[in-house]
Amino acid sequence: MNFALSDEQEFLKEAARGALSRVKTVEAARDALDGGALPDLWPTASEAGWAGLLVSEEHGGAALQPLEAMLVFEELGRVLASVPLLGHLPASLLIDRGGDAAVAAALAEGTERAAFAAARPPSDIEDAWTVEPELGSTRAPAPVLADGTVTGAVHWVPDAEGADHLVVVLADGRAAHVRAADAAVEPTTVYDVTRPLAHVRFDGAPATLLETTPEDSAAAWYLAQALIGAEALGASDVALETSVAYARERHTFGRPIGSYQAVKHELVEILRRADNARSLMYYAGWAAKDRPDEFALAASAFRLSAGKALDHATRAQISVHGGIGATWEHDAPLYFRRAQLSRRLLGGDAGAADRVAGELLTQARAAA
Amino acid sequence: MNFALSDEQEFLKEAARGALSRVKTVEAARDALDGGALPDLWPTASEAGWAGLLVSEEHGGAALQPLEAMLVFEELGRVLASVPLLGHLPASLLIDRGGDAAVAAALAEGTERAAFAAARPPSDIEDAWTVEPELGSTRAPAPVLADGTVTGAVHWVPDAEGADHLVVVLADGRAAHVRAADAAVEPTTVYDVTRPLAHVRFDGAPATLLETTPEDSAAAWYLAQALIGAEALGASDVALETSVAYARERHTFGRPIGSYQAVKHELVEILRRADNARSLMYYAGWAAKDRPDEFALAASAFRLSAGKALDHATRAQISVHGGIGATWEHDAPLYFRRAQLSRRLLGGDAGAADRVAGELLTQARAAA
Amino acid sequence: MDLNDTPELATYREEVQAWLAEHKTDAPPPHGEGDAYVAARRAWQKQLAEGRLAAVTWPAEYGGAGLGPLQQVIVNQEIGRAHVPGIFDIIGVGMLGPTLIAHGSEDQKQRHLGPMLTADEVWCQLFSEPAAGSDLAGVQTRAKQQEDGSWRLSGQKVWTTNAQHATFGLLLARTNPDVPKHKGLTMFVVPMDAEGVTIRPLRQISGEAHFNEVFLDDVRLEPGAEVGPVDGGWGVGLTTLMFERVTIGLGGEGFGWRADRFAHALLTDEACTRDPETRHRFGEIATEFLALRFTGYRMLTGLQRGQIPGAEGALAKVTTIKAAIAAGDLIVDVLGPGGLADDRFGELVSDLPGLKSAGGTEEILRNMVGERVLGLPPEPRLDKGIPFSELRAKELA
Amino acid sequence: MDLNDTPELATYREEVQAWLAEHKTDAPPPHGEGDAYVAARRAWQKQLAEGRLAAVTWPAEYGGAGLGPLQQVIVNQEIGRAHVPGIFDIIGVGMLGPTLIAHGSEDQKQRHLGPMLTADEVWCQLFSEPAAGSDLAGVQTRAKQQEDGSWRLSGQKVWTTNAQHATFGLLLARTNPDVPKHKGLTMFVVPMDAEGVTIRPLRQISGEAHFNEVFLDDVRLEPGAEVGPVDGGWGVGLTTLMFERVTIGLGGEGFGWRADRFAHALLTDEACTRDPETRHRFGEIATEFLALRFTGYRMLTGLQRGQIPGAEGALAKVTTIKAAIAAGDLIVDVLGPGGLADDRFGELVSDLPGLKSAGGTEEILRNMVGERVLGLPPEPRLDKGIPFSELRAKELA
Repeated sequence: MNFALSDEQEFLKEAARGALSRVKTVEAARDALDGGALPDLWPTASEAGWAGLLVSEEHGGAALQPLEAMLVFEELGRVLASVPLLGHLPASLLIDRGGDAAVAAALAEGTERAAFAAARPPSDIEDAWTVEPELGSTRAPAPVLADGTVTGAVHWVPDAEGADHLVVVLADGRAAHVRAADAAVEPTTVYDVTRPLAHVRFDGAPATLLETTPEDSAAAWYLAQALIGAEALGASDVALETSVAYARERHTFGRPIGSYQAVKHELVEILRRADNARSLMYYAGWAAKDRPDEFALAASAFRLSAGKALDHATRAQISVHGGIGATWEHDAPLYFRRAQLSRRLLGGDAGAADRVAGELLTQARAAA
Repeated sequence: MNFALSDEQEFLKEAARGALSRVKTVEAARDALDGGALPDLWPTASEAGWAGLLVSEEHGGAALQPLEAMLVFEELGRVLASVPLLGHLPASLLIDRGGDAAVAAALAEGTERAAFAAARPPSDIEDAWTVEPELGSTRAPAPVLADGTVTGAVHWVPDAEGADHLVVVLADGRAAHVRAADAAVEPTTVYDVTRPLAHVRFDGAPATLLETTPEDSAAAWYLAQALIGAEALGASDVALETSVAYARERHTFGRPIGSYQAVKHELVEILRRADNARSLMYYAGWAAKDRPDEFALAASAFRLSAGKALDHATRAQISVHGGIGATWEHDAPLYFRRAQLSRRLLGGDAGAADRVAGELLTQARAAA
Repeated sequence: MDLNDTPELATYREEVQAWLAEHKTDAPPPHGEGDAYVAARRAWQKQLAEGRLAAVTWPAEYGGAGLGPLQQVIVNQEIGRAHVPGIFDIIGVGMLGPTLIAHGSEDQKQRHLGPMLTADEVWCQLFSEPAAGSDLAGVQTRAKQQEDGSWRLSGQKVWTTNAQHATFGLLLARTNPDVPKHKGLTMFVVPMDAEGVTIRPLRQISGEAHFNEVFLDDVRLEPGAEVGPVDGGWGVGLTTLMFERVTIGLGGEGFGWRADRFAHALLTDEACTRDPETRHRFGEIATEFLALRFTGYRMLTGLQRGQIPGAEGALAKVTTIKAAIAAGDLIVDVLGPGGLADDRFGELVSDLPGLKSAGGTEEILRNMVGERVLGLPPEPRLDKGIPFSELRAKELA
Repeated sequence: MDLNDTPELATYREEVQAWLAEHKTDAPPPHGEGDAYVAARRAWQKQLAEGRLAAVTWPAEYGGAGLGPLQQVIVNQEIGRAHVPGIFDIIGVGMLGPTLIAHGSEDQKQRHLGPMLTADEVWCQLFSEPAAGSDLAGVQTRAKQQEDGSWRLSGQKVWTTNAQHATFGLLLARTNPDVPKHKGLTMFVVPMDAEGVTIRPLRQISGEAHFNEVFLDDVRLEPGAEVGPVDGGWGVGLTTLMFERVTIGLGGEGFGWRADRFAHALLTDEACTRDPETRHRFGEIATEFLALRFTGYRMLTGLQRGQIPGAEGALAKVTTIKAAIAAGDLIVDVLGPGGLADDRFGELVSDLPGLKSAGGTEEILRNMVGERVLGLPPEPRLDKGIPFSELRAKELA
């Protein structure tokens, strides 16, 4: 038994941190709120091999595991780096398994990009594949395929702008490959400008059915859940580090504020939540590789745990910093924006909680 | 505008506190856990005029308002006094309005007792009158009246044991009067032995329909909600007082524990919740008299607020007292037991929250 | 338990209604942007002042109506019902004016209260500093008296509302660093157009700039600029904070944070109104807002009986922020990413974490209530009785 | 990331399975009551000891298996799978034995470790006192050395598990009140049948008596009863607490607090499993229990690499109690009053508030983690360097 990262995995993290340290991503995130352009980190991603991280070697990829992808996302989250991998990785995984080999190779190389019009798999109490609605709490039916064309709409799709390929999950759980040019992609950002989103509408768009199973589509959904979680965990760690540093040096009533229980216990709570999330990231990584039937549970639990950890951490960061933490010049609000959007993305943290319950109740019913 | 208690109301509270101080009710509650008998406080209640508190003067009652009843319940809650008024007061209110005058007079005098087999009124999304189930989260349909007899079951009915009369709310919202002797009353206590409960089954029990409206039945339900709230508020105040006293005198690491923020802020949180609950008790009392159409909202909000205040207060009381607070000899566990049962009684605190939402959403729909 | 007006109050309410009915056509809309709007709001305040509705509780001799808190509430209520804005300079008329009335010299009152009331001169509060937030007595802005009795002022203030509109500011400065920190402070009236005063807007998470930073670079103040005794500024400041607490404590509904407003927002997604969890969360949030409303009536009853407000205001502030945060989260959880795109809710979610610190952090408020109301012992104070200069040296060490 | 056994561990697991398969018929049921059951549990521990499964990590010379934490976990897992109970004297073998091994004299080790391991002699831990819970160094139980080198012991201990079954107790007492409190403590071995030792059961909220009070009235101890140096008891106690933390940190699932168990409980009300709020609450609770399981694997990986356990254990304890409380509340919310009548859930709801204080209150654990792991400054300590006798006087003042 060995439940820690391998040297290779530690090295992958360090390499990612190094590569990202060359760009002032957090400053860029702030400028972007005033309309500034975000740096294009895709070349960095391609050179680092992140584009082909999950693509098989026969298609020129690194054939690494979801855990490695999570470790990269942890580093992306630390510095709020805007790299369109949340769409690209799950999509490339499906194309690699059941799509055009040439496209898979292009995606692995990074010369072309893919986005993932995801659908949430059915649960113990919901039998449909559903997608994000434009507004409100009622999920929408996934697009349908008929005589080679896809029709339907998927909202709040990450990284669709500028993608060459779209992988769309259908109402029956299968997945189809659509050229982005054949779909109506309406770019938008909301609240967190480091997260490019789009409303994607398919109106009889020519599509190729992938030779993958609904299980593959589900695995791609849960991969996206785990990636959102990893990103949140990285951001939460930074919120903790900056808050601890400030609490040690900022004085009030003749003492560092970190010596007061209210502040100290709040900071420990960030650590407690992050530590639980890290254990679940390892669980999700281990399950993806050794217990595929537990990946739905593990990835959902990890996404929930990390999402709630980041939500709490960014609020604590703001309040520990006092008023200054709520000002435009401070980094805390940028991490807070990330937390607030991520919390509602791709089924939301609440959806992940529901899925954890569903998976465990299903197990319990089977055992009963 | 004057939003404070009148001198008469203050006096009523003091008188109640005085009357109850003559009996060691808290010690009795502890002994009862080991099978000891609880003191019979009904004579006290009758002498004090609590039995007829809400009965009209023509039937020999004091014709006071729900707020006065809440003030008495606040005092009962402070000392965990077991007095069967939670069943008696709503029942006597309905009998007084539309039942046998002689019975009303006997109830006012206290020579006879009544209990209330309550049903929860319909809401914006639920159109049935429902009663407590024996187990689980699905509420049961209220009993039905057919050719002069009632059939059905109501579970966890307060104070039914030893009552002479039962007022049962029917599936159509009307209320009927049944002699207790004609129903099957199965006494039980669970967790909080100061709260006598019973499973009441009507199997074609002869019944007299009261000349009251479904609105009256609803008012009786919300009165019971408000009384549970008042009782909780009183108990919460005691939990705060004992915890504050302990936190001032108990030392650790050379300081009173009350000087540590973790303890201090927790105690202030008890005060904050209790203070909010008190404002809502006044709202409920004011609405019952001057804004009947707001009583459902006010009573539900008060019950929720006070119930959550007591739940938090009793947990805080235990943890502030450290291990000793969780021992049999200490009073804290008795208040904790009260909190845990009350939280799940008569629709539960959660049901009250749902009702607050329902009332406000209905208002909003009407305004839209 | 009675929320009805007494006959006298009913009459007063009718007078207020009549005045508003007559003048409301002159009023600008309740919300707006830009200099023209600010000018209109100031003009409207002047009209309210002429109608004796701007400073209801100020003594008549200073242009107020010389009435009590209940009349103030009636004015607020009727202004709300008339859908017209209230006074523009809430901080001046609500907190700083009363402070001048309590501690200012007769000259200062005669000179300043009139123009403040009519908004011909807007005021701002210059207390907080980057290194003196919760610990207000730690202000470092230095004021040194000159031979001629004038003062020289240097330092930085922050979280200043309306600084860009203000003619004067009420400023807390350190006049003696060699005594314990509460004892070496003095309050001053500062002309905001004085040489050496620089104002810089401070943007919040939402991008709005509700506050400013104010830099003071060797600013000269005329002799007699001090309010109250030299080195007696702490007591003067406490008066201001007391009035601030009343304003904040009773202020929640003023921000439009009301149960009914949030219920209305939920109706944009009818499906959620049948979801048990959404209903449960909303029921708990609404209950806190309802409690705040009736706590307000209890506080007013106390004020009217001459009780000095304090703790209830602090707890009300904690509840207000807590409930408003929960409400914003709920609505955006229900509406999804599109909810964050809606400015009404996006800004609510954005601004509130910051407001936790405004008007005293939650920690400070809980300490205050725990010690003053519950009588719990204070934290050990390492700064008691130590000269301010030594404290600073220790912190920087 | 690998939870599989190495070949060596796989072999060890097979040996353990084989031993259990052969002997499990001798084992008592996992749960039971009464003296006969305790006797059966002690006999079963003796068998486990003979099979070298009782003290896996003790050195072989003292009857242990001389193996590492992974082998200990394998033994725990296989004992669980075999549905047989583990050792009876977890406190002795898990915490007190290791303390004796680390600090005891060779005589003490030879005399005590053998009978402890076989449960011929059960042990109890006598540290906490009514006035020394969080602040353990505040113990007031007094030990005075006599001319002949023997000791006289007087005081009161509390929260003592198994005192009624114990032959010996490890006791922390004050031997010098005139030095700062950490410096005047000594650890002793106390025969529980000595004259002057009185044991009184302490009932919990649920009515169960899991703990005892132990009164010591002028109890005589032979010379050499001290463990480690005189006035050096604090260091000895820290060793015990370190082992305690590992036991508690990894212990949650031992109590049967597991996500799957609570899922099973929810199935008693099928309707609730379709309720969005119940599912949401359960999903969050289950997530914490899952996190605990995999945090356990991370801690083990650390232990096996020789890292000293500490903070993770403290945080795991906080999470365990927090999640178990939430689980009890949820299940009883779903089942209603009838749920409280069910002992499984009623006791869960009852016992947990008390457990918040066991093994360090949440506040103490958070202070410890904040200071040791995050490097946050400690609270000002008013008791530093002050002789214990003066401190007491101050508190009683």
